Amino acid sequence: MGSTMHDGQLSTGTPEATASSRKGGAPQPAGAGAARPERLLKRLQSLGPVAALAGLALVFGLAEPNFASLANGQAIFESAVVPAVVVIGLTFVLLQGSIDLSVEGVASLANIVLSILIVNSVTPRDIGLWAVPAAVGAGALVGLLNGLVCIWVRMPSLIVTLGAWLMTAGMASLLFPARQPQILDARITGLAIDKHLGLSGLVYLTVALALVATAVERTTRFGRMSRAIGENEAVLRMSGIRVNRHRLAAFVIAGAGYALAGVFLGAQIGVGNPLAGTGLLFPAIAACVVGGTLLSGGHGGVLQSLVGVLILVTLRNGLIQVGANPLLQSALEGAVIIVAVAASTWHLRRKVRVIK
Amino acid sequence: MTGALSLEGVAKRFGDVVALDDVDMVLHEGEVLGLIGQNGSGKSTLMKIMAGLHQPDAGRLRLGGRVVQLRSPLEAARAGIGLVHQEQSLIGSLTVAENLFLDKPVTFTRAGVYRWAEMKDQARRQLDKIELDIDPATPVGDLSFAQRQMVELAKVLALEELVGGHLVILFDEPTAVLNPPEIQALFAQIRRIKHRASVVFVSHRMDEILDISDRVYVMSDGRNVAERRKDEVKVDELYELMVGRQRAGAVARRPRAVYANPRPRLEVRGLTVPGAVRGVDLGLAPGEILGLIGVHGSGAEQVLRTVFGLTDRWSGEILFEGKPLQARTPAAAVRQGIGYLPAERKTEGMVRNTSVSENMALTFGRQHGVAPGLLSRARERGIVADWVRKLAIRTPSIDHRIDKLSGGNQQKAVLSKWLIGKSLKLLLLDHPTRGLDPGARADLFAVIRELADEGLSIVLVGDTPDEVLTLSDTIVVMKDGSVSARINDVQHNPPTEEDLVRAMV
Amino acid sequence: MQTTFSAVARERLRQFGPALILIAVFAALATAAPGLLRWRAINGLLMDNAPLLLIIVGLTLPVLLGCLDLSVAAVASFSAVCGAILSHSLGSWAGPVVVAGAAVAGGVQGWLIGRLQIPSFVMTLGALGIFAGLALFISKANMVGIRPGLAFFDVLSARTGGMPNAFLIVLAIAAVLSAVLRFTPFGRDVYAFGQSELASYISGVRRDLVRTVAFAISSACAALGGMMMLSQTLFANATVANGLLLPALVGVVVGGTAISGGIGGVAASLIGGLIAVLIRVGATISGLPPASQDVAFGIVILIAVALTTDRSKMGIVK
Amino acid sequence: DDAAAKKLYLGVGSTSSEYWQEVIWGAEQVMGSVGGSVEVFSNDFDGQKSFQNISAILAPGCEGCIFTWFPDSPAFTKVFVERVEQAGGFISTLWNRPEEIHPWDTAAEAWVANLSFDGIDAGYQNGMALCEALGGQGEIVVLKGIPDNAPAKQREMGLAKVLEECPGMTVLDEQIGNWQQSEGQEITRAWLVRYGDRIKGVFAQNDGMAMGVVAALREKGLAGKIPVTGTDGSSDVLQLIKTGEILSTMRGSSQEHGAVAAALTYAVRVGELKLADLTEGQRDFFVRQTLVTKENVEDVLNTKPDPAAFTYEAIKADYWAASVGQIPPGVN
Ligand SMILES: Nc1ncnc2c1ncn2[C@@H]1O[C@H](COP(=O)(O)OP(=O)(O)OP(=O)(O)O)[C@@H](O)[C@H]1O
Ligand SMILES: Nc1ncnc2c1ncn2[C@@H]1O[C@H](COP(=O)(O)OP(=O)(O)OP(=O)(O)O)[C@@H](O)[C@H]1O
Ligand SMILES: [Mg+2]
Ligand SMILES: [Mg+2]
Repeated sequence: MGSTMHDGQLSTGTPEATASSRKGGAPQPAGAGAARPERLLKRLQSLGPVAALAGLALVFGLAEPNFASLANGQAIFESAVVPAVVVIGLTFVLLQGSIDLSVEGVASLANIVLSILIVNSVTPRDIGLWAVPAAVGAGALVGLLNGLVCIWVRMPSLIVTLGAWLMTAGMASLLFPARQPQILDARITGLAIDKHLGLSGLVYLTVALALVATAVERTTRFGRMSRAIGENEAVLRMSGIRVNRHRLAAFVIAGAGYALAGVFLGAQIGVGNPLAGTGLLFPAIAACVVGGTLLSGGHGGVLQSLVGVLILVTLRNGLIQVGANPLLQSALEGAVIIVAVAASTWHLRRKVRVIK
Repeated sequence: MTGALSLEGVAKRFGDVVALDDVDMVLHEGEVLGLIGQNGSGKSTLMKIMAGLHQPDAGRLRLGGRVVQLRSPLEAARAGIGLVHQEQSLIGSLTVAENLFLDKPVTFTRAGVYRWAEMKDQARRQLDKIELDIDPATPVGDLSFAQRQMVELAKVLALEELVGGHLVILFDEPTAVLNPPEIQALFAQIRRIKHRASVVFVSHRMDEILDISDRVYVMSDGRNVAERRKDEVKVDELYELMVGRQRAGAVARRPRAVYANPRPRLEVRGLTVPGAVRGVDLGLAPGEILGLIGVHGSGAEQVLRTVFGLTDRWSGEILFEGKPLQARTPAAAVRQGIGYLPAERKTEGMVRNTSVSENMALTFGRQHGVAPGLLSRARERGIVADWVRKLAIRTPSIDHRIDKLSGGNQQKAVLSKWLIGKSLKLLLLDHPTRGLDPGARADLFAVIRELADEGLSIVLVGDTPDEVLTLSDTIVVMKDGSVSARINDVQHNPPTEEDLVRAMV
Repeated sequence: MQTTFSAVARERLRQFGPALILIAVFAALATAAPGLLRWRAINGLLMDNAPLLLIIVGLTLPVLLGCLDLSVAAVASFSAVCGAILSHSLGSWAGPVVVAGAAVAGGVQGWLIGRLQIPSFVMTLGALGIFAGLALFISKANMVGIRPGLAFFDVLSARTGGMPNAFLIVLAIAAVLSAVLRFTPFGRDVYAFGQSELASYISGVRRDLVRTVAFAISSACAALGGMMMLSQTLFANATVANGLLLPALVGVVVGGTAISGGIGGVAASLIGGLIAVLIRVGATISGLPPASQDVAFGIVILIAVALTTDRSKMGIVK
Repeated sequence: DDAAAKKLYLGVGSTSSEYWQEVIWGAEQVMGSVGGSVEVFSNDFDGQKSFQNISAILAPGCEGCIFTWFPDSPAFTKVFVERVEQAGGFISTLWNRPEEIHPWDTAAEAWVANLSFDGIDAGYQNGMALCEALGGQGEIVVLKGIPDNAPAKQREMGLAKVLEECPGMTVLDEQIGNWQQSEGQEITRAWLVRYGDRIKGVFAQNDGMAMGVVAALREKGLAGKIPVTGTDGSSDVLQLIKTGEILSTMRGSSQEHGAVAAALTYAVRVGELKLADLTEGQRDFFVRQTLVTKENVEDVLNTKPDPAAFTYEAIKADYWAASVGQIPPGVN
């Protein structure tokens, strides 16, 4: 089957690839010089989401003066922390053209694991800060299993991770002790409470994480290959690239990221709650796409996804600020997501583009 | 006797299909070995086995006398074997440098982190070899088609520095997508590295084969049926060896009357596509064959795609049968009787994982339904089977998956999708013979001419000047997006190939 | 010759794989809980799950195109609310009106995906939010009861010859859609589109039209499912059917319809839906603690999918 | 057969919540005392899952089995009780029933009773506590639960009453937190920015959101400075009441909620109670609850439920000891 496999891959050219080879049809005098203005244009277009963010902020700022306040800026950052960590993990999977739906379960699981292993109000066990690596490790393990099943059983990541979502959610409630465990270790809760220059430790950790992730994405073989896998996995396999290892790594990173988000949640709400991760998934995916990390793979990156997060958090915050009808909030969010994605990917429109 | 690389009794089957059947082959040090054969005769499979992409079911590979097993492309690369694929194998979002070393045993990483500087000046050296002046840090996606072709070439030659010892470089129909000058550049490089490398060169163009190779193997039905030295063989003999029949003389000329029709079927006035085409005028009568030719990026393909409704923004005027063409989408074009054979067969031509018959019936099958909106598989299959016979498409059955066919046969299947219709008035052919063996090519020429005689208008973007010359009634040469030469009534006062090439570049 | 035969046999086996699994699962369940063999039991399950099955049937079309429709459950809830509200003014007409409206709304989604060129995932995710919000808004977050004694809803909840009408309707719709997919140009276009959107587009397939119709059907089925739900509960609220999204996705995939598109079919999805339902029943009556029920469900589902997916046709699996 | 009578199918909202754990405990005491058992099903606050569960239980046949069930949304109550009736079983419901239907007029032979907590009273008492804490003056913000849940409505009505009696206290803004801690925290963050120190108090419709509020207040060092009220009486909140970070919560007698519902259903099933003999007030009533504030928090924390008081025999002495009256019309 190995051969038919490779053959099957040969016949799967990605739309983007076609689009670019088409663009090649345009006459261009030799020398990269010619390509520059075009590249400049690309850079500008890729700023679409940033512009959207600015526009959003402007609108709310005009509608509600308090919105523009420094304090609100801080509030937005605090609220962005958890989704940010989620998308940092998710981005690599999306870059490769796969998807991972297990976030809500994994985050909840990690949140529980943390709360029952660290000093808490219910269970006697206390392994101190080791609870953090334990929780993140659990997430990474789930990611590993996701990857193994996707790659070697060759099942679509969507359904595999959906199953993982159900299972991890179940495990989270299995691990839940009779009462909700309060996290009593101030080193954890302090991360959310103690402010430095008006921002909590979580914010600084997230920023640091984002920088590391961006470095990984841009300068490591894994990062570069992830992008390439998303664009054309077939060619990589033909070139003898160890595709599966990179795919596996992406799922592991995603799992770990989700788990870390669960830990951060623990720090923020100060308790272990088997539903802690509820509602993280769809906003996270929406954020990535809004920011320009397309589901088709090969596009965007960590920073783009983070811009997407800021857009959605700003939107939610702004809607509260301007006192929009609470019942209609999800409707407004939905509409804005559609518009934002349409606007920020407008420059990619092409008749021969495949969207799915 | 052994050589740089030798195959002994190699066999490979895919399900029921025997791709290779007991093939012996010897490749000597420093020689260029030409490999020809009909579509589906097993050339690509053979190359893939030598490159570690397929594992043979039987037989052995010897490298410098030692028996080797190549389990992956990477192992092949380590052994100094590199394969240039027919379709482009570059990743647009990666830089030129990264692409050059993508399939090489070096990664330029420390602990997984790229050492860009090192990689870049290594890449620089590779690009200098082929005098290509571009920044190795440019994303390949930003390069022009021609530039990407050159990178493609540099990618193979990079093997030189990276692997010690003798090299084996495999080219699978590399020239199919190259322009004459690029082909010459390629040949120059091949001759340059002969002292360190043996080359296997697959092509369907006899003249090229004889030009570049020292020896020629002829394959047929997965067997290696003949071996000839360059100096002892003529084009016609090769042709006969592989096709198994006499080479037909030049296609008969046709009287101007056939297409000299007052009312043109297609009129293009001042067609302009931003960045691709500038003010092109064309006219096409019923039954006329218009040959469009130009190097890559000349805009010839764009003209076709615009008429077919695939271009996003364009200006100018396109009249179809006197009325402004309403084709904003391919569907609209098809409804008006226009068909298009894309050059990008794999992504734009075939519906993958789908049978030959479903592919061929996709567009016009509904015309043979029992009632409007109700298909009749039975009738469709009859018609499909006819065309499979007519074009001699080599497929185990019409229910065989199209992507399992060899390149050339896929092309024929995709073309016949347009021929089973009743309502076609204009057929746009974008490099129709790309990847077709000479026999198939001749068959296709005959079909095209026949269709034209029946009144179908045809625009043909040719692969080679000679094919445009044989087929066209009128030739339009394009250069940098605009028309650089126009030759009417080609059949009676044909220009020389040199004239055309001169107008092209 | 011999080999070709076995190849055909393999293909057949793969085709009927889901059906075999369904039988196996049911057999296993029946031995564990013999009560399930009684007609009443089966009958009741079919009745209760008809809405889910209908949503699964409809959702199959977008998935065959390689798209996702995340809005189905929200559409079902929204329709249920609208149906209940309108039942007081329009009577039985509320049903058809709502279903038609949903079809339009779905069609617009499909059309916008092409026009705006945004992934169906995003389009339908946004639509999910919009319908959920509107449902809350028009119901003022209250529960709405339907006007009792309306023919439309009574028929939906009644039985004919012992079979629940709801399920009979699901069967009928599934049959019609299968026929359409098999015998009409539209069906051929759907599969071609799902396998290679670009190639089919360039072969003259009207992709915007195909997508529009597919999503219209999906939404219409979801809406009718909502009506069935309503005919059983007699009360609707803004979230009444929201829980059906994941089960619906699972059902489609278990049936062997590939998320990547072009592979599978309506009948397969229906069977897949039944498999998923039975597995859920098994997990529930297994006597496991609630949390472990989900874990068990997830594992068994993954195994079922692993068995029903046809890898021979998938090149690269994402 | 008696096997069916001795197994209670208990449908809860979630097994990982303290309140539901106590409900389960209560039911288990009762069934245990008659040598029976409890099988727990969680709907994770998803009505559809609740439906799938009950449908699966009934499928293999359920002649004479007994249910105590939480229909996540009142929309499902009718279909549930009717399904159980068709199967020949008995059911008591917790929390949710549509205004229009009652145990005596719908599936009257199967629907034993509906037990809830007086959300109006909860909203009223918490609101009053808030009013006092503010000295009758000041603007407050309101966090609401999932809008269509009966408790959410009732607690809102209760607060409305307070706002009349305590005109000095006005509502600055209200948002929907869907009972969720994280949403409560997020919304409060935004509020603190928008209204700053205009916010004098927070009325959260349940403990979960109240804890989210406290978490947000802690970030700004305001915890304890701004009074916050919840409802449920989870031990975490009781702790926070001790520390003064939360002002008050309404603690429903959750063990009794589960126990009495179970006992009634069992009694009817084994024929010790005749549905015909029961008054409406005995089939549709509120279970008692107590407002917890700094004053009584110690006692509440120290009183552990005594298993002896939760045996079937003990409860059957007076099934309605824990009742505080029939559910009035217009509150669902
Ligand atoms: N992956 C595959 N699966 C099934 N059959 C295959 C596969 N690859 C090749 N074949 C079959 O093997 C035979 C040889 O194919 P191959 O591509 O080697 O021919 P070729 O000589 O390269 O033809 P062309 O000149 O058209 O490129 C053909 O009949 C083809 O259908
Ligand atoms: N298109 C594909 N999608 C998903 N999995 C695949 C695909 N093709 C091959 N695989 C899986 O990858 C495994 C080995 O194939 P391959 O050698 O191409 O992977 P690889 O990139 O070399 O990974 P590794 O580094 O583990 O060798 C096989 O188990 C096969 O199931
Ligand atoms: Mg490998
Ligand atoms: Mg070939």
